[in-house]
Amino acid sequence: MNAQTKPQADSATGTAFFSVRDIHAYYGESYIVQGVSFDIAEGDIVALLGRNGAGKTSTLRTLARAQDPQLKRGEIWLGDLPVHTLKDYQASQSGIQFVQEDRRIIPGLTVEENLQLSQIAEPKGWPLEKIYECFPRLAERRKQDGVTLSGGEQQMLAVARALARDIRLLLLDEPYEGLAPVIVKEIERIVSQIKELGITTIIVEQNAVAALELANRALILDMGQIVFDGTAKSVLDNPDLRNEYLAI
Amino acid sequence: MDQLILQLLNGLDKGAAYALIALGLTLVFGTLGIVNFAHGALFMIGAFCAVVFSRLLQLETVTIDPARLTPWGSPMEVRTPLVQAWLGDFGAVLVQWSVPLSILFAIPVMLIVGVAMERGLIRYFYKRAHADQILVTFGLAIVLQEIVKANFGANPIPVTAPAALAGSVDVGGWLGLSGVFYPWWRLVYLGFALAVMGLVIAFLRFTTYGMVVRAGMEDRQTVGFLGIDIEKRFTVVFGIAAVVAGIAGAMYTPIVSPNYHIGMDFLVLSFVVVVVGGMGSVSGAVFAGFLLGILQSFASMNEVKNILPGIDQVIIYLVAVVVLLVMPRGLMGRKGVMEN
Amino acid sequence: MTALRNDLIYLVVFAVAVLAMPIWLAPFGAAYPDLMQKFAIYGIFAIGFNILFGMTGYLSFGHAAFLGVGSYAAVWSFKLLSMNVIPAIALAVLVSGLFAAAIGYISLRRSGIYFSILTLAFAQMSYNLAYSVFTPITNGETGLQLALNDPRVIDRALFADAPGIPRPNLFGIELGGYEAFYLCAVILILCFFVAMRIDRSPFGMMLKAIKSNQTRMAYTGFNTRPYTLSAFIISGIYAGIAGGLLAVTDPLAGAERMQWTASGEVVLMTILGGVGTLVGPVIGAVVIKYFENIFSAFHMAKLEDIFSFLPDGLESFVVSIVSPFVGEGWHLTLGIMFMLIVVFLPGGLMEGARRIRARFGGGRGTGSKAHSSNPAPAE
Amino acid sequence: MLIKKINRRVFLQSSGIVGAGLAMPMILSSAARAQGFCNNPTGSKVVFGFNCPQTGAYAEEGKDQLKAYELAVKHINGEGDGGMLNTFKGTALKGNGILGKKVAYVTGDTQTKSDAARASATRMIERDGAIMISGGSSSGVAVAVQSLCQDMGIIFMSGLTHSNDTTGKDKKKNGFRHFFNAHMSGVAIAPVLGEAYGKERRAYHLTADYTWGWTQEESIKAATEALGWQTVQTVRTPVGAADFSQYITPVLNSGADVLILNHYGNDMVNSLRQAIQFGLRDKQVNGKNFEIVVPLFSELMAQGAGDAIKGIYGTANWDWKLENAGTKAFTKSFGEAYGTPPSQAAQTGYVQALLYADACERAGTFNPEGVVKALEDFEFDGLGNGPTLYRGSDHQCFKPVLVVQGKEKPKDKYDLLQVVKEVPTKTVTYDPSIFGGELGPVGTKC
Repeated sequence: MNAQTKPQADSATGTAFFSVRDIHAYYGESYIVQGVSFDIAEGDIVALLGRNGAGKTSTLRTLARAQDPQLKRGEIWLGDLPVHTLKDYQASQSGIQFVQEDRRIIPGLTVEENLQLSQIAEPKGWPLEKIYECFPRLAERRKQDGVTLSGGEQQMLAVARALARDIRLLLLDEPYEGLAPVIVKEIERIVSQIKELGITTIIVEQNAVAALELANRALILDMGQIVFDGTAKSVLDNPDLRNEYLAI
Repeated sequence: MDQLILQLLNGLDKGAAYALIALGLTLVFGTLGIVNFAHGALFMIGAFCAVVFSRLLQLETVTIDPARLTPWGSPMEVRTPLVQAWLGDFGAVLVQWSVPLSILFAIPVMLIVGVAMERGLIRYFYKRAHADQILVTFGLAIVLQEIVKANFGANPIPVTAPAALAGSVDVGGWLGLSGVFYPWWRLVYLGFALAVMGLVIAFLRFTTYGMVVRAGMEDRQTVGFLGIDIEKRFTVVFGIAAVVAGIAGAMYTPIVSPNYHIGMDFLVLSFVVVVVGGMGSVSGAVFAGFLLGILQSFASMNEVKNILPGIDQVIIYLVAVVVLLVMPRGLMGRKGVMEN
Repeated sequence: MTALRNDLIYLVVFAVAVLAMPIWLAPFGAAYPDLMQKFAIYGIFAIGFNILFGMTGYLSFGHAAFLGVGSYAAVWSFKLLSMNVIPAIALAVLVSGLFAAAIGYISLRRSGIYFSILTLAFAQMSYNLAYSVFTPITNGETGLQLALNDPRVIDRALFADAPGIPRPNLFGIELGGYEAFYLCAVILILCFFVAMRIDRSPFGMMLKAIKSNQTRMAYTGFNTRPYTLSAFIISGIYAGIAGGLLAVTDPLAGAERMQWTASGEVVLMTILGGVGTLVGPVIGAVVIKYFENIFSAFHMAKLEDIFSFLPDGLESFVVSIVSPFVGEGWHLTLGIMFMLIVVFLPGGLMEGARRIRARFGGGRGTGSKAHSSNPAPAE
Repeated sequence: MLIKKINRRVFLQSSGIVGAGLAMPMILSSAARAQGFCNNPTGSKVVFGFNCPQTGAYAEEGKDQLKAYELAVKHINGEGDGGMLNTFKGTALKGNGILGKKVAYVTGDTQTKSDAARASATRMIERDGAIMISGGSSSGVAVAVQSLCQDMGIIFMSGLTHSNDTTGKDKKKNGFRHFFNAHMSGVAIAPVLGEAYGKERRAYHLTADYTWGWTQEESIKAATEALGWQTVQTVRTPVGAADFSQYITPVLNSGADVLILNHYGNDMVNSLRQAIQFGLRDKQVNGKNFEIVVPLFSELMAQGAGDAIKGIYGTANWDWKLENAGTKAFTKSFGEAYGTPPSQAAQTGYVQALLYADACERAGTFNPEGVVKALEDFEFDGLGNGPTLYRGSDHQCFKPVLVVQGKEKPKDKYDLLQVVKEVPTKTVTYDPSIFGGELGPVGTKC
């Protein structure tokens, strides 16, 4: 079943748009990401799937260059940029934007200040006007303390924060988690907008079906390793695979 | 009535000193998560900035006069002050005003000291246990003290306020009472402290830089994912904390003669102030500083001491215990900060 | 079984090392009774402190209060009852235990730095009051001393008076320098043994579980207070025994024993030696007391004497390099040492020992690993 | 109850057999006990222990004192210019050490803490074999070390200690004090104050809240009240308060017209400077100028207080500007060696070392029994204070007391105090029984 990863070469340079080569990452002493490799072409929307504790969030955090888990081996390339040598803020400055799970809206700051925070460091993405245009709900509440927003609005704000930065690769961690179905619809609308913009995205989501509907590719993680790499459709069509690794 | 006003002023003055030290301490807690036992040493270095500055202004050329002898028979030295020789009367004015002017000298010095301390040592301890932080900063504090002691001796060094601000002023006159006199310099110190605290709070509250710092205090990781090098900004915050402690020390010299130990004497108290105010809360530290200062002053009144002997010596700790038992995170503490 | 045997070996090695102090400390200039007594006494203090801090993670900044109270209790026992050390130590244990129970009961309502400041506040209040208002009980700054006309009711009832102020004794054995040292050493070994038993007991396991996950235990509705309070009281009693022994070896009790600097000292000893290890705190205590007593005692003439084997120019050069670090500069050396150790040996001196063992002893670490656990980050 | 009182010695011997197993190490220390007295010097050297504060608030005084001790050792051994040895009338010292043995010395840091001071004294006695301990800069430490030396059979020649207790309530047979005390300060300064400020004054005391402060407050209060002054209030202040404002403001409206600061060290520097900042000396109360008095002065603290001491009265044990041969000789050798004039802490230490050496030489032994005898009721002159008596009944020196005043126009930073009056010995002598205490027997056993 282990599909061989085929390097999808970028036509111009001969290297992939985003390439992960055998990364190993640790939380303290515990070995979480155990040699993950894959390549992504520009414009791909990739669903990173797997059971609880399979290492999805850890992989995403490693790609975003979080301090934890600690990357001990392996390389991450964004074009010819060695992402594995960067720190979190440098990764963001080079275009990798990470929307964390739980939204992480900063307490004590207004909606607008939360957005402004995204536009401190260069390069910037959408100006605030454009964001407010796209998210009128946020425009209404711009002076409100960010943490007083509803869960869905907070998720909007979190995505908007990413859009306010220059995006080459978007990492979305559990965007639908803990949201009522009505609100999930709204977030789905935003994510499909992102898809239309052609932003390369890796999405981690418990709700695999929702993620696979958006994605064109799927990666399945188990025990810290990639066990499947193929099209999103092939996962939806393969009940055995879903049963074994995704329990759906 | 007069007594109450005077004690209130005393308390405000004391509180101003406590609050200024606690302010920097709590900023460093809140941003870097560091328990900085060397913070008192920064106050001490600031105080010695004032000493050094006034000595620089009073640099002298020394010539030997063989015609005159010291009591133990060696030739007498004749000293001519340099700055006065160059600048005449203006030099004398500079010497007069050396304490307030020393702030200009202390700010760059403290900034350098603070940034060097953070980059050179503290940053390796962000992720270490608080116990390790305590040990290393305590060690640093001792080393800094001993360096000062080796150069300036252990005796307190008298530093004078400008003559124009050395006497007392009739505060009662302003309030329509008679005969309430209070030293000028202490009022200056109070005003200075309020100004510094106002500046720091305004900086955090109303500038974009301050907004980023506040965001970093809440969630440094998210701020990092938004492309901001928060460590660099925290280094600057550490520098600011050092400057605040330093100029607080420099301006305090006419009130308490500085010696190498002055910072350690304030350290424990300022920790109590920070905790009573609530860890990481700047306004809490300011409020608690004034509160404890005022309570201490009133507890020292003979009328109070006659009823409760020794209360002036324990009041601060007593208040700390009561506050912490009633309000688990101090007066204005945030949830989850430094609770484990 | 092997764990038990390893513990036994560990204990025997420790006991031999302690009892043989007069021999192996001689080359270091530290083999005189008073300093060895201090090593043993502060070793007890630090072992006890580690039972609280090392096992539960609660950092008390006021532990010197119990040391001071223990001293006062012992001296009062000498003054009122008898010069025998047994009632003195018993009274020190009782008083410090009660005192620790009271302070611990209140302080343990909070955790983290709030706990530290509560303990600090209690200790500072004790110190300030002992220094001034409580002078009738503590004799203030001068310290509580024995006097010729003390009642000593038991002694007076049993024995005829001898001239002069009697010395503390153990059923007739007068406790001079070496006798007092061996008494302290034996008590240190006993205290070490008890600490080891606590460390290996279910109670000790529970304390360590509390340290590693206070919040989880709180969520599960488990009441940790009785455990932490017991640890606090035990560690307070250790401090009380140490304080009592200070009074036994030198019958004087001063308020400064309760000052925050004294509380800070035991924190430093423990961290320096290695938090959470059994023998680390003792080593920390030895190192700090050694610096305090030996490094402070060098003076110019003595340095010149030491380096006199060097040629003249070199001698004065070396002396001028060394002199800022000894004598009146001994604090400087201490500060630098704190920094170096914490920077390069995060687990204290025990971490250094472990690294040396790992380098030279290969993978043989039989049981030794159990004794040197790294302190968990406090966050 | 029929408990026969057993002779203590017999009991000790019989129980000693039981404790024989434990007592193995006693063999080591019993060697010391066989000497006849503690640390009997057997070689060509005799060791002095100088126990001075080298860290903490009094480190500077300790440093000055240590310099003086170094000088004393040199002079006793016949090195250097001899200092006061040349002016010490009728001394038995010949500048070849003591009883033919050269003097060596060890030092220790008291940290101005009783525990640390006793630990370092014990080290000097147990490890280094010191035969005498001297030094210190506070009364608490002096009392603590004095009782230790008594127990260990060593002579203690105290340094700067001013409390009445040192040779009063807490006096010891093995302890000797050259420095004057609070009582003498009070008796000496009162007439000068009466002359300068009049007999109708109302005094307010701020007192450091520990034993030395209390004894000084008591002594000054008694002396000024005898003069006709009233005491309005006595207020205790915590040691090391740094900011005394809350204790100073009540003075203004208390009706007092004199403030007496029973403070020493940093407390004195800060409280005095702050009192002046509060304008106390610019005030008129009860139609009189408000005055401040600091009963115990020290040059080093005067340096710390700066201009604040101008015109302030106090007392001192000695001053380097005194016009006598001993003072001149000592100031000369100290100034040549270290470039500054000596403080009174230095002088008292130096003199104590010389007196001890001389007593051994005269007694012909280092045995405390003999030394104590030689020092008790010893009269001497030429050590800077004029004719002096070491009184046998309490081991207190009696000599003139200096009343000093802060100079208005100092020539340099060492010229801060001027001697206003030398109060004769007769005036400051008192009945030793007023302070109680008992000397007890000489301690000779380790």
